[in-house]
Amino acid sequence: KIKSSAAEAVQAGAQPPHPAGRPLATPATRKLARELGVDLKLVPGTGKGGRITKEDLQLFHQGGTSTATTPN
Amino acid sequence: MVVGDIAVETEVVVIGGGPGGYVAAIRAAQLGLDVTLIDKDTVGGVCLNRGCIPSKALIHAAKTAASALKADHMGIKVSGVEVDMEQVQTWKNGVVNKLTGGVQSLLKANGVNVVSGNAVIMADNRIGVETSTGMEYFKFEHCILATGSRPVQLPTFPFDGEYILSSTEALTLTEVPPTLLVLGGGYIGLELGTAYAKLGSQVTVIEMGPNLLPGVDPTLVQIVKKNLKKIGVEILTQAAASGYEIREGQLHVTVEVAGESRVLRADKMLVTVGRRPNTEELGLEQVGLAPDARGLLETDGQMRTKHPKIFAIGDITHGPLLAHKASKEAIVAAEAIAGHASEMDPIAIPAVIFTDPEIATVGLSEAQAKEQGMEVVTGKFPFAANGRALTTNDGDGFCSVVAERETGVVLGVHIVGPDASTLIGEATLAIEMGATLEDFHLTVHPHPSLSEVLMEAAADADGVAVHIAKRK
Amino acid sequence: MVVGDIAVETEVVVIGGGPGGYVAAIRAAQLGLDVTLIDKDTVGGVCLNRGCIPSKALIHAAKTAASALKADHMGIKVSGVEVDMEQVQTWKNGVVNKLTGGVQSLLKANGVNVVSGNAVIMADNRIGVETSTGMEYFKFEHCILATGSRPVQLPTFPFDGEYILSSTEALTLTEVPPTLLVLGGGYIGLELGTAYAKLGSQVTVIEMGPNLLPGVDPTLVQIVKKNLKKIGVEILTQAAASGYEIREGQLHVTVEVAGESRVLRADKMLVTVGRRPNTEELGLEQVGLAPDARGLLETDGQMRTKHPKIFAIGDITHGPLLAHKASKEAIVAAEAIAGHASEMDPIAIPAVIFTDPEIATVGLSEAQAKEQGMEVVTGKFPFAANGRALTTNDGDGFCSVVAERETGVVLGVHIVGPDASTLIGEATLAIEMGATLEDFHLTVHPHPSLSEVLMEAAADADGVAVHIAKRK
Ligand SMILES: Cc1cc2nc3c(=O)[nH]c(=O)nc-3n(C[C@H](O)[C@H](O)[C@H](O)COP(=O)(O)OP(=O)(O)OC[C@H]3O[C@@H](n4cnc5c(N)ncnc54)[C@H](O)[C@@H]3O)c2cc1C
Ligand SMILES: Cc1cc2nc3c(=O)[nH]c(=O)nc-3n(C[C@H](O)[C@H](O)[C@H](O)COP(=O)(O)OP(=O)(O)OC[C@H]3O[C@@H](n4cnc5c(N)ncnc54)[C@H](O)[C@@H]3O)c2cc1C
Repeated sequence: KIKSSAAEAVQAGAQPPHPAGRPLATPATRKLARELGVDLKLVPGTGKGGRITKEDLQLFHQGGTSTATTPN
Repeated sequence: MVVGDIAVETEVVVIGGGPGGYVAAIRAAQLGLDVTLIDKDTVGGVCLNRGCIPSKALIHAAKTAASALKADHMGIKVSGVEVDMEQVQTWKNGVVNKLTGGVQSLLKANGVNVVSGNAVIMADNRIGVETSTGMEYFKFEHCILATGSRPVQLPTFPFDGEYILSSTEALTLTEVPPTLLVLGGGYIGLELGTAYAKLGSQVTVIEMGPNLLPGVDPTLVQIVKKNLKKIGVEILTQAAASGYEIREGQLHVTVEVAGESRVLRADKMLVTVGRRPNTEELGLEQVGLAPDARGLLETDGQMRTKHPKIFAIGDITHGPLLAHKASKEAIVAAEAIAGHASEMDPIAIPAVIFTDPEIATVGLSEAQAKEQGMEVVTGKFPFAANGRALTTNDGDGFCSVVAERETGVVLGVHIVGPDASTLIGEATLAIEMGATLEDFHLTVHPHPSLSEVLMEAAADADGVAVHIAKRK
Repeated sequence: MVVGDIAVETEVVVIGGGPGGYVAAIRAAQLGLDVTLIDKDTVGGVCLNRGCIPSKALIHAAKTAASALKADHMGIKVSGVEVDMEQVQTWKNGVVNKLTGGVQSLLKANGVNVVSGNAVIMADNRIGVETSTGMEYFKFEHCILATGSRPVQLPTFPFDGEYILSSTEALTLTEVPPTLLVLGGGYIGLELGTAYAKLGSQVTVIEMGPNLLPGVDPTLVQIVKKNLKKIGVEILTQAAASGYEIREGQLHVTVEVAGESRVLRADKMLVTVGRRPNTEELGLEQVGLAPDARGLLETDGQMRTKHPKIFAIGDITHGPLLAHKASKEAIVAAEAIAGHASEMDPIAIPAVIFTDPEIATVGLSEAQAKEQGMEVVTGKFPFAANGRALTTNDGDGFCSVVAERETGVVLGVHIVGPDASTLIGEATLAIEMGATLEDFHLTVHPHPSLSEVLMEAAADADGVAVHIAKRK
């Protein structure tokens, strides 16, 4: 379920909603993004209010958009 | 130890052992780096020796005296409250020593080489330290500057340690001055002014601006102001002190208030009009670094200055002059040097003012959020409707929450009231976690507890508060 | 009002106006339902009238007296402290009345019809209420039962209001008993025992089990026990009181301790050996509901009993006897009746014990997590290394954190120390948000503040604590 909504957001080319003009992610997720070298602004968040979960980030990092867009 | 111009090699040298420097040194050592920490004074810096800690100890002693005196209506009749200021100092020093001693042991346990002396940068990879036994030199791969700040001295009111005091001196008085003027109604002045008022001084605060605590939301300050008046503090705003004389052992300070000139007499005057970063005599020019007009150093998100090997943290960098901001920057700098992808990325750095009651804020105010073009909702809850606050005789103040209208994402929390310093931790975590109003108020908070105010304020913003009537 | 057997129609009837019932009534009314709330006593229930609130008020008054006396070493010398127990009661009653008055206004503001009287279920859709002016009947669509609990009475020590007291009576004493026995070392007994010890009673606690506060982690209890002894409380564990006599106006209680029989003399004995749900005389049999052996009603996740129209919340349902658990269930039940998809889904319900220092826990202990087959890491931080705790003369206790090893997800937080009741709010939010240890310690916590212990304990679990030496 997480996968499909992330996928949809990417597929639609939707800009993930970023409240307060920033990607919404917890400190640990932000740390992981830096370690993976991923710009969180590009990661679609599936959590409430567009929150980017660690899973969203890992999914984005592993597959980039192509695997993530595999419809299921 | 190598004396002369042969330099001791160290991977990281940290100049300044305050909450910036000592934390940087410990973290760098934990990460396997060979670290030398230099301070010309006791480790712990301003914070532990003449800032956060001693001020909070005095504030607590003063509060204890004041609460004892006002417990009558609770049925606790306390007689003969006397302040033994020398004993207060002894206790306070004990607290300070326990904490600085703790920092010393931690530095040792982590294998940090601590050197006592005044450090000056000599070259790209080299500093000199003036120690009690002569100069020592260190060759470093990376340097972290954490030299902190000192009280601003006014030319018209130079600190003399007897009549005109800086915060440092005000923290070490062994007698309570019968009358005390406080020049500058910022947080340091109000914290110490409140403490001395409760210890028995007749205190007058002189503030240039129209409001106490400039920069803090006036609705929060209002509650503190009410309490200051209750304990007999006189407040002069839009008031400028222009000079003084000493006559018969008393200060006569000339103050212009509302176009009128008044002479205030007092035993002592505490001047708290700001702090100045210690960046002047550090040899920065040797490595091509120049502080800005305010004396601050520019850094990137990893606390690196324009010089790739030199980092700066704490009060000498931009941002609020706060110990926890210094410590966070310290961790980032140490980790960056160790090659980690750390960054100074906090969304929200809380700020606490230990007045009576405490003020604590984190994140955006309603006005700031609107300025950033956001649509917001707000919620509010008074401590007077909180069971825990009433049972502890502490029902003054309120908590307000600002959230983004569409998503409910919490943007800011602002508290004036009992233990605001503790409550703001939860609010900060909420903001960092990207919590929404619902996350806040669907979380069960213990009853009776002060933290219920956060839940209720969030529920109020969402229109579902149980414990206050809906606003029309 | 309709008297006789013509029934007033109401969409929702709530029986019991405690933190379960009154919250359910308000939330249901907020959701547009027509609500009648029935209580035979003052609204606010046990919690506001004879539980949480009055106990915390007494505890605070007692703490104020005790702190005044121990402020000497801080330089605050007090020559005498006198307890005027009548005035303590007057103040305490004032706090209670303020809060129950607040609840009354809220009920009114939300349009809840409040009826005073004893309610009995008569049929599937009908209750009868014995009011001061006769029986009244209500026809309902949904009913929420929130009748709470009462102190368990021992046949050998029946409450007499003079010598053998329940918690209710112990909360209303207008004189401090010179000697007080507390039978039952659970949280209610210890909270009140501590309060009276500080107010001047010579207190002895008699506990059957091997430990005070059965069910609470002994490492937390240890700190409280040490402090109880410090204030002169005698603790008898594995002790059984078997009977008593009154001689010359004093209790002589026979207690078997360690195979030996002792007679303890005292002025009063507080019996706090448990609470019993009020489900017996409610007419439950009229609607086919039968409480279990402990008197509790089974519910689903929306607090619906086996009867589709009848909900039960608070102390009469399974789970801890806590006011905030009752209030949460209240909101769920009211929303379920209004057709919302609400559910009693908290991952973690905090529990607080207002001993000295306070104990507060939320989530899983290390042992519980392991029993559930999880691999865990733990971290710990002492208040003795927390600057704020030391400046407030309150360095006893510690905070421990339990997290899942692989993910770092925080599973539990356990605190004994100053303001644990406030701190546990942040811990609860962390667990509800699914926070990891990193989220906790990467979040900037204000300095000096008690909330730093949470950050440091989490950092310790992650092996990156700055303020304690790494465990080998
Ligand atoms: C009265 C008062 C109360 C305060 N209360 C609070 C509070 O409650 N909360 C809060 O967050 N902040 C508080 N602050 C602010 C806080 O103390 C500072 O923000 C904090 O100490 C800054 O830390 P730092 O590491 O940057 O520098 P500092 O703590 O200033 O430490 C700098 C250290 O560097 C050393 N040093 C400087 N130059 C050299 C040199 N050339 N060679 C060798 N050593 C050198 C100094 O001896 C000093 O030890 C308070 C400040 C004051 C004055
Ligand atoms: C000394 C003490 C201290 C406590 N401290 C705490 C604490 O710090 N924190 C905490 O969370 N919990 C505490 N508790 C527990 C807390 O008080 C209860 O968990 C809570 O009150 C339960 O709420 P409730 O709504 O289920 O029932 P109650 O609060 O028991 O309310 C039930 C109400 O129903 C009414 N009622 C019962 N039967 C009928 C009937 N047939 N008709 C009409 N009305 C009826 C009663 O008059 C009463 O008002 C404490 C309890 C005690 C005794």
